[in-house]
Amino acid sequence: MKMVIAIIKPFKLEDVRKALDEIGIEGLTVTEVKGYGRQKGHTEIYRGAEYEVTFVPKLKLEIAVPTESVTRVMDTITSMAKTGQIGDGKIFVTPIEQTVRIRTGETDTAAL
Amino acid sequence: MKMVIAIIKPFKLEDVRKALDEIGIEGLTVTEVKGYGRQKGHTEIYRGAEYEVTFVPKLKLEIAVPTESVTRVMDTITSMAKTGQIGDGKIFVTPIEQTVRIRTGETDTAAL
Amino acid sequence: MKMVIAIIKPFKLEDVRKALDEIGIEGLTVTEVKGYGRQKGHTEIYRGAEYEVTFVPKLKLEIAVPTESVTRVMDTITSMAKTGQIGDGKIFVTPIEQTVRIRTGETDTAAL
Amino acid sequence: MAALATAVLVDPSWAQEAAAPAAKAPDLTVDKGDTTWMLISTIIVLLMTIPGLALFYGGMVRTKNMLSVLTQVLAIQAIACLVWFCWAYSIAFTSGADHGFGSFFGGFTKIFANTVEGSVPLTNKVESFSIGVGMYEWLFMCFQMTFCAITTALAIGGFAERIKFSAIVAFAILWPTVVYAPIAHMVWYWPGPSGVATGSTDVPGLIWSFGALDFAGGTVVHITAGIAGFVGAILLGRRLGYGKEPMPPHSLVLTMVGASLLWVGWFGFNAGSNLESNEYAILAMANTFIATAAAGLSWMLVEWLFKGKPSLLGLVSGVVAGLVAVTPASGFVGPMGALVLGLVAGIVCFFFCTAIKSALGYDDTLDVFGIHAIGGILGALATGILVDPALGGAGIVDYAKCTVTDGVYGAPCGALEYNMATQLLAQAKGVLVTVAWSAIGSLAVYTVIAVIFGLRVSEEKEREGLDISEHGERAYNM
Amino acid sequence: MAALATAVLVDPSWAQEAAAPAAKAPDLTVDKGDTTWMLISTIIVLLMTIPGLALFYGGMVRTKNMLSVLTQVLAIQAIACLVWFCWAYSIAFTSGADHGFGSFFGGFTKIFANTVEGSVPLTNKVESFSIGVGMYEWLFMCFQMTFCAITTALAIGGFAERIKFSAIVAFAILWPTVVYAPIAHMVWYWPGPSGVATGSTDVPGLIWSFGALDFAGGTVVHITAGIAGFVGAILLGRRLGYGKEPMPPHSLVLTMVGASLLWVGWFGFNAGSNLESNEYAILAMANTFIATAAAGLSWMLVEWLFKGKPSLLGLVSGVVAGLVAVTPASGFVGPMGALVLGLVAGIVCFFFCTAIKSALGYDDTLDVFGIHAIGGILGALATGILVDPALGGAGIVDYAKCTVTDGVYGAPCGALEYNMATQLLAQAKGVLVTVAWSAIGSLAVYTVIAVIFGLRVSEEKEREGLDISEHGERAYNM
Amino acid sequence: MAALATAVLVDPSWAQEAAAPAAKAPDLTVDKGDTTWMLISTIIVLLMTIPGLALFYGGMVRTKNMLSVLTQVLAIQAIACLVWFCWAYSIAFTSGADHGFGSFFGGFTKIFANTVEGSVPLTNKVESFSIGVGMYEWLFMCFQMTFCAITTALAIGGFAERIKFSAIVAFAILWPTVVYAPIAHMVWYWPGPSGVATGSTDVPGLIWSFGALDFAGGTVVHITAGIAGFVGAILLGRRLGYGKEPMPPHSLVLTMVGASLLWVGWFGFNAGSNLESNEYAILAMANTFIATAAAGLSWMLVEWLFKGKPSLLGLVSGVVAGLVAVTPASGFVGPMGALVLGLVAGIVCFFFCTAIKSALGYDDTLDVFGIHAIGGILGALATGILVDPALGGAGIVDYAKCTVTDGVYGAPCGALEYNMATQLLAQAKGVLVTVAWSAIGSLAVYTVIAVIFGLRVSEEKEREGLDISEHGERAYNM
Ligand SMILES: Nc1ncnc2c1ncn2[C@@H]1O[C@H](COP(=O)(O)OP(=O)(O)O)[C@@H](O)[C@H]1O
Ligand SMILES: Nc1ncnc2c1ncn2[C@@H]1O[C@H](COP(=O)(O)OP(=O)(O)O)[C@@H](O)[C@H]1O
Ligand SMILES: Nc1ncnc2c1ncn2[C@@H]1O[C@H](COP(=O)(O)OP(=O)(O)O)[C@@H](O)[C@H]1O
Repeated sequence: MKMVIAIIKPFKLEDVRKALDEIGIEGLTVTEVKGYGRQKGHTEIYRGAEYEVTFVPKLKLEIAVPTESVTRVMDTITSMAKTGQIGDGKIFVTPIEQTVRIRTGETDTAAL
Repeated sequence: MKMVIAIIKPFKLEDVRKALDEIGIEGLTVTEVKGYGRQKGHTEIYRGAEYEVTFVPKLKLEIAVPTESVTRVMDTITSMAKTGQIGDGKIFVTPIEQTVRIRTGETDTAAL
Repeated sequence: MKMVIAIIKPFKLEDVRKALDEIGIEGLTVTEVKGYGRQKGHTEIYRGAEYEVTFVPKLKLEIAVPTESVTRVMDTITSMAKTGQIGDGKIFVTPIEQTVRIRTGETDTAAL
Repeated sequence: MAALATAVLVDPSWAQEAAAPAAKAPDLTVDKGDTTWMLISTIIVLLMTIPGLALFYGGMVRTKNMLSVLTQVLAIQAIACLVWFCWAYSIAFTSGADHGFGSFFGGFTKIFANTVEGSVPLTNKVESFSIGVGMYEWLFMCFQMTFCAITTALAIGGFAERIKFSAIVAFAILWPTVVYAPIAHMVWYWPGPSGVATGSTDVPGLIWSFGALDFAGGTVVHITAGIAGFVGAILLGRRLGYGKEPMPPHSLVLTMVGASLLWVGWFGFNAGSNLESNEYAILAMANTFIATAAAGLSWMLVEWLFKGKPSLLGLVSGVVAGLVAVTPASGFVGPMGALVLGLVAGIVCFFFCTAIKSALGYDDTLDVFGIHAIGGILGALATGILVDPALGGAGIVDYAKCTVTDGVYGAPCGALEYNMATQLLAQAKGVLVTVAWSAIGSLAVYTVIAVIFGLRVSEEKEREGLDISEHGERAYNM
Repeated sequence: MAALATAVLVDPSWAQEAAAPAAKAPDLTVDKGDTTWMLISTIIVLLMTIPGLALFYGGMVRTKNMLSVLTQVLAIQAIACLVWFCWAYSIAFTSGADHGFGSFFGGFTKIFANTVEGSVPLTNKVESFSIGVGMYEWLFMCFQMTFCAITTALAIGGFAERIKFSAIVAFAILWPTVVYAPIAHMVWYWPGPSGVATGSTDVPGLIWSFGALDFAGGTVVHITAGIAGFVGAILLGRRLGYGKEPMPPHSLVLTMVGASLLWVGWFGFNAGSNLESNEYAILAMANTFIATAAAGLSWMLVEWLFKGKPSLLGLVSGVVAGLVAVTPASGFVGPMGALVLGLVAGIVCFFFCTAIKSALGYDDTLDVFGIHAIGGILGALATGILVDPALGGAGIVDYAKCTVTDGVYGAPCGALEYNMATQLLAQAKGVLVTVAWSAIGSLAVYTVIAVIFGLRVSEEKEREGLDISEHGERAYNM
Repeated sequence: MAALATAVLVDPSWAQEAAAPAAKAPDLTVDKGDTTWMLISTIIVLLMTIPGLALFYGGMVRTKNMLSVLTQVLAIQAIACLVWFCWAYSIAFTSGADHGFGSFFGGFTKIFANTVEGSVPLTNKVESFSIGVGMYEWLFMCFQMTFCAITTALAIGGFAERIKFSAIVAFAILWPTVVYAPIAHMVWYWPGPSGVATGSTDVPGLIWSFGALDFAGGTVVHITAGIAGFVGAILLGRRLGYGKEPMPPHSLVLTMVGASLLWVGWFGFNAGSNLESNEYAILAMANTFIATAAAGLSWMLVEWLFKGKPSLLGLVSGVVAGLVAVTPASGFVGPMGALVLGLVAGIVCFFFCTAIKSALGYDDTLDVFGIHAIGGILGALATGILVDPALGGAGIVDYAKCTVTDGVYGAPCGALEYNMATQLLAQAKGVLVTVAWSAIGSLAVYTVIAVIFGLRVSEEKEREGLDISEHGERAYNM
């Protein structure tokens, strides 16, 4: 099983979630994060002081999926989260060695 | 070494932490996350507008542990975090290739 | 490619980010987390009630880097984030199997 | 002596009319208790706008637009102060008898609060609603200044979260001049007790001349602002993602604080509009307690019934709806009338802000139409009915029937013959004129602004949020 | 002439008594300065409840229950307004001479603020504490209305974070009727200066007849609410996880804002209770500054001493404790007395909210018992001591000794012979009756509600938080 | 009879002077309208400090220091109340004729608000600015108490986020005693209208004797606090990471709420300083609207021009700058003068808080120097110019020229011959003395505190934040 980690623009969350629903991904975990990259931040001025805010708000999606679904999931996210503008984000895939559903003790894909 | 990632119900944090303490887990990192899965969210109404809130607040625990302790840690978490109701959460185990303690430069299990 | 996960003291963020910039790391993702470990928390008192706050605020940096840069990145972080006091944090390295840049579909290091 | 004798023999009312032309107006005397009351009323109406309205509105928008709302409200407060002082007060509260449109707006004789010739007319007085009871004009000017400011600020609720700040600045200069001041003139410019008693020939405001009643500004403030906000909402169009993305209020806590301060300050608004610290101020206070409480509860209960849960937002919305509805009625109706008015207002506004709004699909961000325009119209019409003494109302004073004592008019003054049909008609005409003027005037103002600055920010800026894109700040850096 | 001569010869006091029956009560005259003062006092007591108390309480609960507290306080404010206007005012402030329980509660002659017969008795007057000085009754009704509301809202602090909203609604209807109004009658229903002077035979309130002093409601408001909250806390039981999970205040910022507004509004509460804008209102103000400051600091200092750090919550808790303690004393004690009272109040309440509370283990969520009941009892007793002129107190006026001028009673009135034992006993009896009535009455109210709606939400709802489970909203959507 | 005849024949002014010695001071009469006005003014000046200033300041610091600011402000409010009541009032407002330094500070005859001998002098009166118009002294004492508190609280803005709480407590005790009270004495201690009229030989305050004007405390409050804060900022040094780490305001929302409450309460401050509810209070109100609005907008506009965006922080900073600048001028200048003053104040303070501040590189955390000291100096000097009747100013009353009626002085009183140079010089001297006294006095106070407690927290504590390290609490537990 794999963990698909996607960093996206916040306002894309609903679209992505719905699309994943449709391809049968029944669960995911979202974290509010701050991203640094090509996308410029903005400047804030408070009286005398000016701050270059280099971090932009993003959402991190963590989705555990059976290995065979990885590509489909990645394609879905890519298509839904894309705006074509700098800052659309990334997708990373990392391995998962074990999975358990706390409630039932089920493991592996049964736990999803 | 492995990273045990547990997604649990927020009010279970203290129980889990104490239990891990007892089995000698001296450290962990907690993140506030929003979870989507079988557990239903709720509806919010603001004047005319109704919103289906599909995400429920969860906590994500990240615990780096020596490979040999993984099972014990998983069992501890499962037993402490379980309520038997939908939404209890999951545990994922992923590999860690290197570990360093910033303060001392110690590596591997010595870094925990 | 690897994911370098660093847990550091919040006020060290800017130093670390700048240093990584200098060694050509163009992107990273930051999450506000709460850490439990050797570093003591503090006690809070509200009228009668006293609370032992065991978690201390930390920042988690996630940096996807080409395998060859891992050591350099780890060294940079270690040197910049170190204060020598308990609670400086940890660095974990985990494997990444795939990477995609949502905007362009580029993969692997090209996606960074 | 002989004169007296005859006066005694003849029918007194006739004698009075006969006496009238002869009799003269009383000197205006100022009581420090009244002055203090109006100082305070002015202060707490300011409290309604800042921070009251700013928080009530701000709490309902998304975090990324919080500061924009606060900045808009505070800037409007500041700009309206100057506009009012510089020229709008004169447009509203001087006679327009010298030009053809005297029933629509006044003249420029009192621009810069009458300080043009450099002198400081500290002791100028205006008359309250009791014959011979005076009030220093500058205090009246300050009190009315706060009304101009809050009305202008209320209007922007219709198009919050998408308007340019430059457009707001222009709006705050033009709108009070073109829309608010004339309507204030139409409703509230009149010869005053002594003027009526002495049969003044000055040209009163159009709506006043209809005989329409508006104790504290249901028409002038709420209908005017509600319509302006509505027109703006239509012109600017819906917010990005409206109806698709969730847009929950970012802090109902602040909204509740704002609503509470609105209620608190509203006593200055309603009871203060009596311009005098007497029984009528107290009546206005009692009604402002009762109608407001009733409306808050009725909204909460219908929501509980139809949506399953009683919400804080529903309760505070009802509270505001009640305050709006009782505004024109506060000094005219009795407490029982206020109770009924409040109960109805909560229910009517609830349906306008829920069912009807979603049916029509316009994006009036903060429901300035559903609450202020609708509540104001409801209140204006209800005032025409509930003022009826037979319904426990206070009735209408007829200053043409004031007592004459040694050739000077004085209290008590008689009561006007009440006729429901007539009064309702007068109220309805007042409402119509107000709606029309506000709609057309506001449209004109928006058009001018649209041409010069444009009204709406770019998609990207709207998405990023106005706080950062328009003001370069973030509301919270926790 | 001869009569005068004799009068001069005899002991004047005797002459006065002799004259008394002959003399009649003065007409009540209303001063606009007083009217303005009472209008404002009413307004700022409303400010105490919304947003003051709502924020003070809300800031101390957990985020997930924030809105529930705000909704409860605002709903209570609204319901209490109507209950008071409709019947509770009549229960509290009309004579019960026609039924057997006149010393416990009044009658129904003034339900709907005396508008039953449709007329609007705008000019009804009541007498202040100066003989002949009148106040319009509806203003008195509004002022007292705000007291009823805040008292009811204070009580819910005992069982916040776990009570059903439906139970709160029922509570807001029943409790003021069964508990608050009768106690207000017992403490504050009396014949008034003129009544006493003319030897009125009306049945005064029980506690008033003890000779117990309560200037602004230490007994009526604070003990009553504190006991009701305490009983509720016991009945509902502890919150889930109480003592196990941490339950820190979610926003001490809001709590501080609330406490500040409480202090600000409390001048309307204490100085306003003088019903007149004179030296005694000023005395009440001075004491409300001094005792409050002293209590805030003494709480902060003992906390610094015993807990190691001076906390904001400690400071504001002390401030509120001081306000509570000085309430019954404000117009009776001197500033030095207020200073002492404040210092003691901060320390006593600190120990009740810390040591004693954790010893007993009850879960009085917001310490309405430790601060309001205890502070109120302390203040009530201390008033009995510190009113002593020998201790710089203002003493007690004896309206049976007012001056008679051409057959009419008038100021100045004499002073009552002070005896500490007697006075302390009277105060103690007043406290006991209040505690008993509030405990029993509240218990009855809770029982009825428990039977009809149930008092406490389900475990699941409590865990999810009342905001979502009871109101379907979240306080913050940042 | 003959005397009268001659009196009529001779030049009246001469007659008056001749009459003067013979004539005596009028009895002081207290109007309830005035009493009510001053009660309210006192209450809303308290509102300025808590929660007003607390939020205005608190919103600008980082989350981790939020509670420390709130605690400091509230603790200062409490301590200052007691210090003022116990001795500082006496230092400021009693004659120092019996010791050599009477023009610098008074004596101890009124410590404990004159209750030393145990009696409660409820009816002591002081004279307002109208001859013969009295005010109860305890009300005056309470009103001035709120000034002492806010001034002390303002000063701490200079060194927020790094000072020890113990140091703040010491500061709140020493500073009002050594710095504030003497300066209040120098500016505001004078014989009063009757005293001047009857040629009192009492020793007035030094700055008053210069003929310097300060209607509501531009010098006493703002310059004094601004300089004290500045000196403290230099002594404590910059915050850790100042200029390196970003330190954005953690909640501009709260800052805006605070600024709004400051504006609202400031009417009590400025119009209340008239001590009487008459035309001059109204003038002060009008000016406090106009200058404030103008300053808010001018700051916003220059910022828009020079920084590219109009910010909320800029707008509120301008609002406060305007309030500060108009404080000394409020009852003296005309509205047009206020308009000009406001526009200038916004611009001048903007440059001090941006360009000049960063040039000099000191860390005045909340710009108490740039806004209060600079704005106060600007206002003090401008008052000297704009009071000129030729510029629409109200002019200066000369109580040595009051009308005498049957041997008693009374209104109207004459006007002082105005000379700009003289007046400006007087104002300048007043400013210099204030700056000097505040700088030296504050330095002394800080030194004493540094020796006893130390001023600044440890690096570690500063980094962790004062909320946890000094108070053991967190502001938000969301
Ligand atoms: N090397 C990296 N490691 C982890 N996260 C990264 C990395 N580079 C970028 N990101 C995340 O991806 C987001 C978008 O990247 P950015 O370079 O701004 O635009 P784009 O996705 O178009 O390349 C960043 O805000 C950051 O959160
Ligand atoms: N496929 C997944 N990938 C990542 N996180 C998941 C996934 N499925 C569920 N989760 C997380 O686990 C939480 C609980 O899952 P849910 O299906 O609601 O109940 P249960 O744990 O009883 O199956 C979710 O709220 C979400 O945070
Ligand atoms: N086993 C672990 N797994 C995950 N995170 C850990 C672990 N141990 C420590 N941490 C994180 O590292 C932070 C610092 O660790 P701590 O033991 O306090 O000090 P040090 O880094 O000096 O050893 C902790 O606050 C926690 O966030």
